[in-house]
Amino acid sequence: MVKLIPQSPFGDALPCSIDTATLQEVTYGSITWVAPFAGRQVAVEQAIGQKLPEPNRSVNDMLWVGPGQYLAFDKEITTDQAALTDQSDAFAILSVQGSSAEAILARLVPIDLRSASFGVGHTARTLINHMAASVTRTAEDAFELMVMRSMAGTLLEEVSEAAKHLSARDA
Amino acid sequence: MRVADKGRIDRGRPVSFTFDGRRFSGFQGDTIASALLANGVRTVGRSFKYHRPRGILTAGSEEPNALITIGDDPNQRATMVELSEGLRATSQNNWPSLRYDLLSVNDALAPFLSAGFYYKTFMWPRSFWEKLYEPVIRRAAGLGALSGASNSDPYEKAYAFCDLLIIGAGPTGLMAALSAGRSGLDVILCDEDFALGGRLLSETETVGGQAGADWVHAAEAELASLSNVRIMTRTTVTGAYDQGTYGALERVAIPGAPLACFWRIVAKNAILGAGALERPIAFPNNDRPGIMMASAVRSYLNRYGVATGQSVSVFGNNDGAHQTARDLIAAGVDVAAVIDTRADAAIEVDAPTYSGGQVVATSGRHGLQGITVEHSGGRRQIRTDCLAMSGGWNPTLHLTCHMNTRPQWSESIASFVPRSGAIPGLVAVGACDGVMDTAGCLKAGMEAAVALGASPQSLPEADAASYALTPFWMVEGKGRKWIDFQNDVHVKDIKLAAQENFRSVEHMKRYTTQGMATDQGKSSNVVALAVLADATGRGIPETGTTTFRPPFVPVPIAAMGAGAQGHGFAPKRLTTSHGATVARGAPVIEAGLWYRPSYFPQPGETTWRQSCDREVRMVRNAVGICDVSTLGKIDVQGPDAAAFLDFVYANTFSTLKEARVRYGLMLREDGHVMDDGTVARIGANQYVVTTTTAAAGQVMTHLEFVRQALCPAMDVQFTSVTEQWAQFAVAGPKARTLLNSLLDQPIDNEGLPYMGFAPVSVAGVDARLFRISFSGEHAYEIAVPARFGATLFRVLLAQAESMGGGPYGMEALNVLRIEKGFITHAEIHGRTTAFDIGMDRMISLKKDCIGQAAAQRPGLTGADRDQLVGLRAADGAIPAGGHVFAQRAEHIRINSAGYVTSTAYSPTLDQNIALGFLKDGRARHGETIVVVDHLRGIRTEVEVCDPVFFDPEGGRLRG
Amino acid sequence: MGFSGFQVIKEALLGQKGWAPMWRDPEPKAEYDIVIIGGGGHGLATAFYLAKEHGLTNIAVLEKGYLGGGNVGRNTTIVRANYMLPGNSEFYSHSLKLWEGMEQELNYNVMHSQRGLINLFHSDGQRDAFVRRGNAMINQGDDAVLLDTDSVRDLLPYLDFENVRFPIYGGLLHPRGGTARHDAVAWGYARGADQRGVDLIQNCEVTSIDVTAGRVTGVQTTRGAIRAKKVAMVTAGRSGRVAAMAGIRLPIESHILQAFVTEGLKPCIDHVISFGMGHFYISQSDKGGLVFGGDLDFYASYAARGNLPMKEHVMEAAMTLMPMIGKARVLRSWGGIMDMTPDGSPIIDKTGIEGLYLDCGWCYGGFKAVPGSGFSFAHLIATDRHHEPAAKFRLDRFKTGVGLMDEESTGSQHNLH
Amino acid sequence: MRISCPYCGERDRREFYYLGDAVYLDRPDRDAGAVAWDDYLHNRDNPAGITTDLWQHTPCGAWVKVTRDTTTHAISATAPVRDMS
Repeated sequence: MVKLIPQSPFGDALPCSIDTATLQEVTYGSITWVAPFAGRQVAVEQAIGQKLPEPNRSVNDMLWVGPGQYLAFDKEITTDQAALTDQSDAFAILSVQGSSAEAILARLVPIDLRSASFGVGHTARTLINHMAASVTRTAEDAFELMVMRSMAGTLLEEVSEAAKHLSARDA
Repeated sequence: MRVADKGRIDRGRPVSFTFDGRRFSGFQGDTIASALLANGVRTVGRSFKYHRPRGILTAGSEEPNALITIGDDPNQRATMVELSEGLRATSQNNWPSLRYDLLSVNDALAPFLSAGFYYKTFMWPRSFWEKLYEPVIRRAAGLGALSGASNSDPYEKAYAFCDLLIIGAGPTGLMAALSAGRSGLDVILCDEDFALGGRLLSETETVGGQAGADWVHAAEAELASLSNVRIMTRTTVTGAYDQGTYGALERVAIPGAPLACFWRIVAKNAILGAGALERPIAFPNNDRPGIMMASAVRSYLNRYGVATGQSVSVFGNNDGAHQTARDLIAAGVDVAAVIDTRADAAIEVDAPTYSGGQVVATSGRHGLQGITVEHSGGRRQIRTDCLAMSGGWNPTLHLTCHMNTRPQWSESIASFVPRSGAIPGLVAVGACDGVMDTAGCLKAGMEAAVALGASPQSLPEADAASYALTPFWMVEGKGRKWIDFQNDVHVKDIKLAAQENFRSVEHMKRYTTQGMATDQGKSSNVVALAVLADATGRGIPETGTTTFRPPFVPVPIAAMGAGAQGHGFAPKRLTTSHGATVARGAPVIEAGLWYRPSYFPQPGETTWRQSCDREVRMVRNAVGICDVSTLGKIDVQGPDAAAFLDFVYANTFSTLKEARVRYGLMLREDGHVMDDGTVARIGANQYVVTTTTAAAGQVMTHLEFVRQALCPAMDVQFTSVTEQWAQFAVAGPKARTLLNSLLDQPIDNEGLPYMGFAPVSVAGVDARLFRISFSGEHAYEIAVPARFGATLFRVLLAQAESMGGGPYGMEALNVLRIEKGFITHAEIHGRTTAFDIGMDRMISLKKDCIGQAAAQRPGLTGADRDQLVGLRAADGAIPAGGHVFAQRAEHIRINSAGYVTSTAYSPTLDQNIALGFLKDGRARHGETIVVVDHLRGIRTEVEVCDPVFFDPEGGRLRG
Repeated sequence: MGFSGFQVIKEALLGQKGWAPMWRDPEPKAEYDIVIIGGGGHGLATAFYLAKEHGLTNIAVLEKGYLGGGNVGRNTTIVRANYMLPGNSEFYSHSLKLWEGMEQELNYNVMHSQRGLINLFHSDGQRDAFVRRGNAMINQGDDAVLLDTDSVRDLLPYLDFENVRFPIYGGLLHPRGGTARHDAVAWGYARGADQRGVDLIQNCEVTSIDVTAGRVTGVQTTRGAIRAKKVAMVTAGRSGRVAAMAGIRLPIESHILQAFVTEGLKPCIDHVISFGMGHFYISQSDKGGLVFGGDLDFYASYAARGNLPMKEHVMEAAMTLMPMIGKARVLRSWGGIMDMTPDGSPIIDKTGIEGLYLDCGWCYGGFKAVPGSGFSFAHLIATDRHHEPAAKFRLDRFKTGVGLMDEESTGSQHNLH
Repeated sequence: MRISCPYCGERDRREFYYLGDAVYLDRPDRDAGAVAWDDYLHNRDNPAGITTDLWQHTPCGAWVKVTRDTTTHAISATAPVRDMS
């Protein structure tokens, strides 16, 4: 009898710590891409039972990922008012946590991540070095980084290298 | 030598280092330059062209002479390198030694090596240029040497954001930072020095009633306590770019940390407080070691506690120079003479003074020994081992030129000052704006901050002496009067340029190399302009100036390119089967950013061909497994999904039935083929589009453009699902048998015919099954959520191997598709049209589509075009990239009738076959032609045939 | 005055007093047979060949700034004839032959150095494409050698062959490819044209083109009106703006191409090298600076300066290909304005206006084309017939699709070259 | 260079893909004729000054119309080519 065993895009590399930073995989049972059809935003909100996040925001396990496009984490959604696509396995999601998290990301992400302009619950579609990514602040000292699943290794290498460089300065 | 009780070095912390193998000692807080001077070392390098001995000229990043190699790091300015224990420094551009440099013969030959001499000779015989002249010139030129080894040091890059970037932490920048910081503005304060303070560290003047340096320390402590102020020392802002973006190079100077960090700083506003640079005077032999800038002599004395000579003279055209003499005398250093070019200069110094005097000659080959002064009282020889010169100050306005705005001439300071608005969002204030007194700089810094919203501050009391100078550029008389010290450009070179009508300042620069050395003319440009203006009878403003371009100081390639060395140049994309692939010893190749297996070697196979041939036979005879997850997959949904696809594809998809798959051809708007792939209709309003691996990103961008820009009324949504699904081709006569051993519900030919789609499940996991084939065999592609990809791949392999099958790689995949005449980007390489590949009838004229109109241009169809054909050889390989000729044609361009795009040995047909393009090729099936590869010396006769070599009826696909 | 080693020695002994001006500074006359707009490399070469090959000397070259101040004065100095497609192939082949005789023809040392150009490739597909190109070069009568990885290693041992993102599969060596001293090319042609009687007029900007009844009659300039029987537009980087003065809209978008030079270093790179995966090319000047560049900044611009992303991309390509140069320091960067045509290939053609000629669209490859462009454009202006090697550089090829020369194979549309 | 994405705010140029002149928005009918298509695909005003061109903010996918000065790179306006919020 065949049994399919789920695997992490990061293999067994996580969790790990580099100096004060902790790197962990974030996993969800399901991720659904939701894109309301023309003029159906409100209908979709009613179907889901919550407001869709404003641009650049993450609210109640829903993440804005582009104009009119959202990801819903671990939510059962049934509606014909929106395009729904299963993306549960499409991403590698890494949490970077610690007092150095912001400084680590400042080595990789070309946007202003200071908490005054990028607070908890803020998300951005941007780059992590050369990779398209979603970067979300989940706590004052924690971020979730989401890239294409196939790039999990590169993401981990680049975040680790930045963390090591930063750590070497404090040595 | 050191002067007791002077300087800001830490005498409790001696540091030892070597220079050209000799051991020296300095102190924490020294630069290499100050430590060498403290040890009496005067000659530190050789000049670029004439290999003249040169010493230290300045105390900053503008240093043109004292370039040394630190470890394996060439062309470092000795004036900027902080001393650290065990540091190894070597001099450059000399052989066999700094003192005895054979190429100093160039200096003796100088009359023959005038500016631009090489343009006028070395032309005969023609072949001698590469063989003789050029190698000799190349070896003589250049400064330091790279080690030849790969860089082994870490570098990094980073981003920073702020409301206000303050560039330079002298009195202007510090006062701006204090004002802005106290007012709560979000500030980054950068300075290229390792200490804040700018000139205040090098002068004896007071600020706010305390020593300037003490005021700096208090300011620094206050700024460090403010959370809204970020201080970045050792950080040179190197360039000003659009919309408030600045590049900055930080020398990190922490053992074990990256050597440097290249910052991208985004600032809403910026204050440039970069100060000013003292400029030399052109007088005969003004380049001897020991002749320095007057301000540098003060820096070495006051900041580093070093007397730059035992008996120092001063030569200037402004009052500031006199301060050098006063500081030296106060420190107990002998001052031999103070010479001021101004006849009316009041020189209040307790030393021999010469108003209206000029230095007309100097002596001392490896270090200054004496000068000759000419003044109203006649000529006088003066023994002196250091001459401090000052021709006035040039504002450090370089950054303001980075957007091509040229500065303007200011008569009052006889130099260029920035134009306001030159860089949007940046204001240049203080000395870099021509304000040459400390009180004025403090005020300017504060006012600049206030203009950006800071509240006014009370200003500390400071020196407000006016800056008085009379322009003086050069001393007339015999001997070479150097202007660009490093590039060995002297007054006569510039006059020669003018004589030859290189009168434009750009022509003069390019002809003489003035200003093109590593300091980019920081010291020399204004003097050179003055000389050119004089030689051409124009004023300096009319003569104009060359442009300063980024970077302000040279930036290591490793810093700006940090992260790319090794594998960091581009992300790596790995399939879920990558681990199993590598474990089986398969070599991987890049396909776009992906890694894919080339072939899977079996024991006993020694060449890739053996493995490839076996894998091809395996697919033709049993079953093969290939990871095809790298193909782009796009989920398209919505009421207008069908109409949208009809518009972006040449052919029609609105007519495709549900659960069916169709091949699609996508054109660019210019009528050429963009990409191809399959499209499955998996619901009434839902399609899955596939793209080639290489074009996936381009297609996605294109589709978004069409959706947003060209079809804004269409209600369609799509998203890439490439990463969601791990997808495997299962190909071969036993494909269905294999799948039915795994699927929860078996399939059959009726339920899932060729070009059909079915949702299935494997071990309870929902999967998608497409009956499509890139091999020509009965084949499927099965997709499961990516988390299950690795296991499914292993399961598929195990099943396949139990049936005489196994995995196949890119090599076999390529052979299989060539046997079937299926195209890839080798054929749809960007210059091919639908007509060329025989698919022009696919462009449906029943509807508009991207590329339809342009594809009808006369040049995109017809017998003149190269058309896709098959080529088969009775004997010999058919080289890809070979050109095609008619049998008796000469192998020259005008006879080239096409080329080979893809080639393979077909184990199925036991024959070399190829795809290629041939002029009017479809009409020439059966003709024998010749493929020629000059490069590899191959000439093969081939028969032109239909591109489908194997199973042209397609029976195996449907079986 | 002729230049020679003897002359250099003589002048050295006589204190350099005898060197004459390289060119005169004449006042513009009221009328010329031919007015050439643009005193860059192409314009000066056109004037030179009009005089030398066709005996036409009643010519003015009008330059709004200083001679050679455009792209000929700001490029990476590469000279090559390694094109693949008909149209380009024969043109650049002819141009390279002119380079090989240029110094003797001009009596001026432009330091043309045929040190060999190596295009590296990093996949089987790239190899096949370069083999096709190399064979096209040999078909044309030029030279090309296919190198495998070991041969590349022998020639360029400092490349990263081990720890590298895109392994080196081999290279295509073009032995006659190389570099030249860019400014000297402009000066040499200027001197040659001036000696033959052509008026080189600097600081003279053309403000409008006079057209009467479909025929060009002259130009208005900042130094007055100048009548002319024929007017030639050779203003790379400004082609669209100049053509607009005659009411012509061109298939050109102006883009920035940045280039870089490092501090002087002792010889370490002996060839011209290009990186097949990252748009990066490099050589070392005779002064010791590493001269290198990459791709366009990719946005329409006349600003002659670029931005950081492309700079960083170029440096990253350098670091992945040849980390040996990591400690070389970039001294200066600059940007040229490129006339980008949809197919990345140039235009030498008549216009719809009689007597008005056009030479433009050199994209990022204009420097190596200087002699060929001048020669072919002079031929067109003088004879009203296309010079055979440049006969395919037609303005109407985009409209008809006939003879598109898309070497990059990215499409005959803007933004892709 | 920094460009405002109508959805994401001001971002570095490295996040954008450049297409070209906004003439691309005015696609001719398929039977508009060779001259119209030549103008659409090839011929450009190519102004030295204010131009409007099309960029994609690639991380979020939005296509943006940017009004920009080609001589200074100053950006005076940005707008989405289609409102998708």
